[in-house]
Amino acid sequence: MRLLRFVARRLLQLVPVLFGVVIVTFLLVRVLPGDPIRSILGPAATEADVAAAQARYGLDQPLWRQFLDYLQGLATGDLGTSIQSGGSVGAELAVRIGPTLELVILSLAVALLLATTLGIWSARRAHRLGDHSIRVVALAGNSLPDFWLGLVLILVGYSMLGWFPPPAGRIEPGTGLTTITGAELVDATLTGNGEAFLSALRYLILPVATLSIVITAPLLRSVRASALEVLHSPAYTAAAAHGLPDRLLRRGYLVRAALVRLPPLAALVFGFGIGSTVLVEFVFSWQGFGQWALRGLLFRDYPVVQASVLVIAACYVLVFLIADVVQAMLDPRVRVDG
Amino acid sequence: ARDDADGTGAAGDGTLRIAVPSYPSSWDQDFVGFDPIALMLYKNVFPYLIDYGVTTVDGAEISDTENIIPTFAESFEPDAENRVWTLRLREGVTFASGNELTAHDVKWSKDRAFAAQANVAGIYRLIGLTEPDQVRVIDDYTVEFHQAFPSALTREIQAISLYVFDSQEAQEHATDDDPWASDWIAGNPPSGGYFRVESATQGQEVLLSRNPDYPGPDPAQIDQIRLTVVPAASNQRLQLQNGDIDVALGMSQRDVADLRELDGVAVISAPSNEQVAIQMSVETAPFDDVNVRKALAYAVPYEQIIANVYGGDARPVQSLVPLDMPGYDERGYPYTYDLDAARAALDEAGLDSVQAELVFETDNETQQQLAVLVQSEAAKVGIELELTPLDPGTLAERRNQKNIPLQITSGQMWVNDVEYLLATSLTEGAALNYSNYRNSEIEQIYEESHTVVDEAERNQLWLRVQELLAEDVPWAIICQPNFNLPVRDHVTGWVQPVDGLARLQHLSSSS
Amino acid sequence: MLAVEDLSVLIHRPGRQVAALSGVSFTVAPGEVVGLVGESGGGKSMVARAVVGLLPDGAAASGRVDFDGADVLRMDPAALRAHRGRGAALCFQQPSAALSPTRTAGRQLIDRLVTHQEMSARAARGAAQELFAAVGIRNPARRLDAYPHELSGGMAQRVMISLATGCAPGLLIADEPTTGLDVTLAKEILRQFRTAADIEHRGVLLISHDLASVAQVCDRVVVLYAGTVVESGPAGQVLHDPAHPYTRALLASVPDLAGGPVVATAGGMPLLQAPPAACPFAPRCDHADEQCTASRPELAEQGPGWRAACFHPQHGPVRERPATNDSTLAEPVRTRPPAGSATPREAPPVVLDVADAHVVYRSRFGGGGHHALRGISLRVHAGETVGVVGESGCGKSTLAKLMLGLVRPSRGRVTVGGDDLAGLRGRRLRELRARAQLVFQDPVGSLSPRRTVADAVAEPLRAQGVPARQRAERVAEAIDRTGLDSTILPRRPHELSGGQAQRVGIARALVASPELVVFDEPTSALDVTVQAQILRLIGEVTGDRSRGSVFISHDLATVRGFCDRVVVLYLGQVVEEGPVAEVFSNPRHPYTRALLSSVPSLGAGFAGPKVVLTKDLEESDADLVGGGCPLAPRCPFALDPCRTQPQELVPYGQSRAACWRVPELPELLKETRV
Amino acid sequence: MAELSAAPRPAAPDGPVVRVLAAQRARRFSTGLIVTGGTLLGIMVVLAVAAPLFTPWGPNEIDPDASLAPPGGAHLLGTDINGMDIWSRVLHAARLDLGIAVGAVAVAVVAGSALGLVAGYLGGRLDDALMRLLDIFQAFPTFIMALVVAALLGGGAFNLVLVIALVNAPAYARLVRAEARSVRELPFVAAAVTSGAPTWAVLWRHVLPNCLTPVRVIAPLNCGWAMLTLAGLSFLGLGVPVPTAEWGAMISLGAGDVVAGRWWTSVPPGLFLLVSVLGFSLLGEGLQERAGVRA
Ligand SMILES: Nc1ncnc2c1ncn2[C@@H]1O[C@H](COP(=O)(O)OP(=O)(O)OP(=O)(O)O)[C@@H](O)[C@H]1O
Ligand SMILES: Nc1ncnc2c1ncn2[C@@H]1O[C@H](COP(=O)(O)OP(=O)(O)OP(=O)(O)O)[C@@H](O)[C@H]1O
Ligand SMILES: [Mg+2]
Ligand SMILES: [Mg+2]
Repeated sequence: MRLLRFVARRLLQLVPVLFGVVIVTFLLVRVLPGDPIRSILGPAATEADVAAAQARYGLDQPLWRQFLDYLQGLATGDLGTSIQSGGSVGAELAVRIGPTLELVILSLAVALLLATTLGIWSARRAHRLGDHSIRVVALAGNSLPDFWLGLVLILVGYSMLGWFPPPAGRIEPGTGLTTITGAELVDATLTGNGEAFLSALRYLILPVATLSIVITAPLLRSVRASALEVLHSPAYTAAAAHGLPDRLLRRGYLVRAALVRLPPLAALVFGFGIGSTVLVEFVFSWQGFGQWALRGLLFRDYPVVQASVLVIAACYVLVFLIADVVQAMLDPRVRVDG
Repeated sequence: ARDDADGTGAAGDGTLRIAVPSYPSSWDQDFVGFDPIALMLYKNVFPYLIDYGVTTVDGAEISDTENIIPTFAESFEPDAENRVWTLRLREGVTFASGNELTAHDVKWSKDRAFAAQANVAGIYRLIGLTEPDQVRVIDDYTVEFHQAFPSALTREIQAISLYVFDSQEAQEHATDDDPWASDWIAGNPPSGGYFRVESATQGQEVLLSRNPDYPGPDPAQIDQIRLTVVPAASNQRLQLQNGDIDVALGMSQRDVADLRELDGVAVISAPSNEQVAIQMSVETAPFDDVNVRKALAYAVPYEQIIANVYGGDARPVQSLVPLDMPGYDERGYPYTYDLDAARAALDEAGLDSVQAELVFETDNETQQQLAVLVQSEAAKVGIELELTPLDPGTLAERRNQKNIPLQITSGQMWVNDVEYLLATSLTEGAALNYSNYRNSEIEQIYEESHTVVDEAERNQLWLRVQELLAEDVPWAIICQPNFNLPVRDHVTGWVQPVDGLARLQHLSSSS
Repeated sequence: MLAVEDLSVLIHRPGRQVAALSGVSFTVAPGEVVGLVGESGGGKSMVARAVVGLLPDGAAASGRVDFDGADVLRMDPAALRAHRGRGAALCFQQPSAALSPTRTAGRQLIDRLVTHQEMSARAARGAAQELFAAVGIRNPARRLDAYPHELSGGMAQRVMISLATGCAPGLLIADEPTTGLDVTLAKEILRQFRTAADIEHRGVLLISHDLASVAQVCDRVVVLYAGTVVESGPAGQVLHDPAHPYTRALLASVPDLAGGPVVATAGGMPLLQAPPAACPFAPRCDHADEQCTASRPELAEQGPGWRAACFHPQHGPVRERPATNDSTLAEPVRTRPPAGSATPREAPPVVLDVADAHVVYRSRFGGGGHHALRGISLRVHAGETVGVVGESGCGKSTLAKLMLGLVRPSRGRVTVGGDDLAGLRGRRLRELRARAQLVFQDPVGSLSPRRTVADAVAEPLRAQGVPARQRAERVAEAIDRTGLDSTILPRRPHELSGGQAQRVGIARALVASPELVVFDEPTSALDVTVQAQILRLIGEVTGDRSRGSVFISHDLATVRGFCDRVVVLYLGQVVEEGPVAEVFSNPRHPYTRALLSSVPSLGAGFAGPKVVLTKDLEESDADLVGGGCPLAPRCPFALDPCRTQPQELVPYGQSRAACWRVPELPELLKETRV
Repeated sequence: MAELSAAPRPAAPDGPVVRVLAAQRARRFSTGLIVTGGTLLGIMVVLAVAAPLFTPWGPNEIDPDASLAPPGGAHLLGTDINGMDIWSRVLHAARLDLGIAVGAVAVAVVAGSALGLVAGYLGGRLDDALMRLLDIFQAFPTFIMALVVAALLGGGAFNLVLVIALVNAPAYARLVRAEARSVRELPFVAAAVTSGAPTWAVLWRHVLPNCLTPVRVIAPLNCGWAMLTLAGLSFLGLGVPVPTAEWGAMISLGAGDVVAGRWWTSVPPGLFLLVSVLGFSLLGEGLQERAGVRA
């Protein structure tokens, strides 16, 4: 139960961070040039209209009041009303975040799988042709602008080969998927809708490929370096010198030890992935969280920007927490109680 | 791609697939934003009581601004003075909920519009409607609109404003904090106009189906329309090419040019009243000097813009009054591309060179191209332009501060009348008057025009207006691009809307 | 069983070659413990690796490593895997690094048992527990589930040994198994190997740079120098009456508990690029002649089973040994006349006064902390050298830092030359610091990696604002004084050998003429022969009468060499204090006696009645509660009052000790002796 | 050390048993990476600096007769929709892209290192405060932060340098802080302190130089990342103002052309971007291999 205590304490530590995030986003949003009210009211609005609309969104209040109201809303789980759409931010967020998380997590999972297998393979054959080629290819993948890669994949995968569905939406219309979480694969699994699952999967392939190609390199580099370090460590040498069989060496002495440094990096990469979705979603007409947040930002939709940034930050720190826990589980040296 | 990549499959299931660049931000017409896609959708899914008819000009069908017909309503007629308008409703018309559409719905909807103090309330001012009292329920099927003054614009203005909510249903969702049920209305599609919203997936797609309860003329031709959000123009293009969509709303000019060549794809073309202009702030230096404004007007490469930016698919204009608007006169804008004249004008202003900021919309490729061309030419006569793309939020704020020296504007008058043009764009304090232009004689003519209903008389006034504008040059008017709509070639029945907001009921699929 | 024949290993590195081993031959038989000794870089580990077929990349090996008739160097992977572990198992040099950090100690042992003894996992667990117990791990069931980082150094070494024996090898190789362990523990660990040979009848190859420790357990000894075997033979012969000058020099370099003089041999071991054509020791050898520099001597028979590679084998005792076996030892031979104890004409000024100092290392988030020093009082006069000894972790370095103001006492006072360190800040503190200097344990690490030697030595002068010209002069002077050449000035730390670096460190300490110099284990990271050179230098430095010195060491024999007084620390407290001769010849506190008892010695060692502590330091840590004597959990004489009553330093004769049972001890010792 | 699973190379019965030297190959490969990366970047820099020599067109010069002209003829790589010469723009863009990326990373390194150094060395309250602040800053994924800050500051090369520097600086602060914390425990720092050196001297002469190894390795990788960020921002219209030649903006402008078969408007800037980022990556990877620092 040390782990539980560790998690609890880390969660507690998150509170000030998230509070800081709340303050920073609140202020940052408000110093942004541009006026959300003007951008929604349209050109025909008079000063009186503007004042009325401002009052409606509480934007006529002094800043501290607005902040307190915002905090109060947050405390009750109310993320406010979107200025653009007039709808509840919480409800909009709910349908947007699922698919994006699904996309990012899936990409990260693919990247982690690739990085782990290739990284260890590469380290065991360090400095030979295979190793060198894997590294260079990964680097090249990492050097591509993601939006550009996405376009090329669409052109080839959809337009030329016709293997993948059109880059519009996330699932074939008419599969009768009931939305629960908003994440199509998850929903399809939950409702046992096989057709929808396959369809959603087909739609996911290209965006996931795009994201994973650009995020694999740093993970791969880390796994390979760690594995190499382990292979050269006295500990591994000792095990090998005691004549342990290859399989045991790899499973018991190499893999886990090589992965201990991966979780924090994976969390960082997750953040990179979340950032990238803004672009990738645009290219694939994915209509997830990134597009929503970007639109909010462009129209200075304060509640939307606040909520989206806060939620991203919350996800991000949560992922870091998970990474810490996973690392603590992988690496007994990480001090769980101190 | 699907198996039916040959493009014939669409009609089979009676569904037309349309790609739009963004998801409508809200279902509420009163309280929220100015969003072209949403506005377009509203035209099709809100019960509008009257709407434009259709007429044919040069072989293209366009909406008929002279002939406004009742749709959900039975009639909409003025009294002798043109001041009190009586709206008669059909009996037995129901909303999707089963509630009957009555005068109370009209009243509640108009009260709501006044309460919102936004879109509709704004235009109603032009026809002298400012107070809820002015809308009176006579009986269950009769509503009167008591205007403060008679107006020639009433029909056209009401054609774009007379939509109703299912007030009974809406009121069920009203709360003390939210008496107009804004929350509910924002999130729930309206009851149905020509079409009903079958389903809407946030951010992704909207499925429309023909409204079986539509009582009026011109019902929807197609059973179902699937609007899919595809923000990237290149994606729209690919999908159109592969037959995965039938209509692409939101493609750039350059794509249109290539698409004409493609098999299975047709480009529907129609003249439009969209005006592209550079508005010059007449109050900020250096454009407070009319000669500087003239210099710029002479430095704009009009023909080159039409050729390069619009691929020749635009009409040159000789007035700030749009080409197809009654009263258009060639004397309104006597400026052509003439660098010598531009230099001369600048000399007259006593300046060697001027510097200014040219603002345009950040994600608008056409405006950007145009800005680049203008920048390059203007530089030749000593007008150094700094190009500033602005995102919508900042643009709105800067416009409100009225300190943008030059900005590219493009848009279409929702009402095809010079009075409306003056009201919205060329009189003091007008919303679209980014130039801060003010000419006392024009103000006077504008006041006068409210009550002038005779056509010839009005045209006289408009001629004078155009003469004055020619002297003052508040805008460099660039051209009127044609409307182009890339579609699969089986799509027919496009009617070019006067306000640029597609009426999808006319569309059909021929195969 | 193992026969290494003419083994040469040449390592190719980019741009250079290293002749790690050149023609090494020796054998190990079952049940025999063979010691492989020599200085660092002599090639000891390379031999060990060759035996298990684990040569580094780029190594070219020739000769044969015969193990039960098969040549390890030419085995195919399958044979090699079978040989490793089952044939020969290696205990690695740094056990805590050689245990896989992400697998429990028990799993690692079970892996070996399952692989080599074909046990089922269940049976292996039982066997593992037994093995743990056998190597002296208390509470083995619990330790099976411990991860390596949870083990102390001694425990890790025990686990490592169990891992190696768990492979049931014919030959057990231990690479420096006791380096870094406290003397009390080292002794116990070495016994394990003797047991393996005697009881389990394995061959044992015991590698060490420390002759003294090897001496006690080995049957035969092989001495390596620069990758060549210079001498091999029965342990008693080689360690007491060696024939090869190098072996003799090595022995003479070791400080003796009895106070025998340290004889330094100039120079260092060469790094060979190719197998040597001449005697590699010739440049440092007093007996070398042309023959030695022209050709390489073969190993020649010196006696039964005793061979040496020398043209001029020497005989006779390595150095004069005190003749008596008495507990009253002769006054050690000193490099200078004893200070303080001489004529106390006028009391020399006090340069350092530590009064009842406590140091607590706060843990990061409040809540207790580590009480590293608990009420230390210490006074150093000018011209005096005070030795501080104690086991690892007892707070020696903390004391050094305290004296220099690098840590602040949480209670008590530290004054240097009359000025209270605590009261000073900023500039004044910096000035005061310059008056006290520290020589560090890690000679290379204490030099800034990116600064030149000149820069490093000039640092205190720069801080004092000495102008550049003068600085250069004084730096040159200091460098010269430490026996270095001025060509060393532009070099950077990584280009220095350990001995050179430590000389630079001493030069830096001296350059600003401080009143106090603190040496924190200045030689423990150095090779034996280099250590002797540095000790000699320190001996000269501490001779300066204007300066007080503190010499910290875990090695009691070193302290004996040139200190006037000695302070014995245990868990942050002074347990005994007094003049060197008195403390060493007549220790009062049981702890001091235990320390002296366990010091391995080539000579007579500690002659008085011995005391053996009952537990390891780490294990006793947890038992330490309340305000009693810190040693109580380990002390064989502890009674209930010891556990509850704090002990004060009480004078007994010339020294003071913190143990109330001192008067009874002689009696008690007599009993245990029986 | 040894590659354990591999057998020694078979040898003649009496000849030496030789193991192949992996370290040598590693070094050769890392040299290869550094040289290749350096060369790619070098070429970019030369092209950027000497851009006017290689092309008759100015980067923003409009050829009114040739909008979207294909490669060949007067325009080596054709023109974009504005009729501007792609080749010329691609070369001139190198100045801006490399400049912004390197400038931003330099600012981030200096600012971040300074903060991290002081916090890590001095520790205590200051350190705690800084770490909490960094926690908050780093709770935002960098691209999201960059988006918001770019929207805040507006486009323009200088602002973009600030934006990218700002989002990167915290990482350096953390990196250097961690190094400084471990370096301050090393004996040579204690040695400098006991020598009486003032704190700034200890920091500057002893701590800082020994904290920079990871920074040196990360910085090139970071430059590559900075270029991609810049391109991403431009793609979303938050980068440099049009028609400034910048790769991301060019790709963004030309993205739609690819599907129409007009590859030349976006492929060349894409390739240049790829090559530059790859150059930085290779350089970083090589340095990393050399320094043995892990990412
Ligand atoms: N991987 C390697 N590459 C190059 N040279 C090496 C390598 N390993 C060891 N050497 C060299 O081989 C020689 C013998 O090294 P070895 O490790 O056997 O010495 P040692 O006697 O065990 O020393 P220590 O007491 O420090 O452990 C040394 O000169 C060393 O520098
Ligand atoms: N900075 C620190 N923070 C917390 N605890 C410390 C710190 N430095 C030392 N300690 C602890 O204080 C105790 C005394 O440490 P110190 O380094 O003084 O021992 P030492 O006698 O010099 O040991 P060694 O012989 O290993 O050098 C040890 O238990 C050590 O773990
Ligand atoms: Mg060794
Ligand atoms: Mg110490």
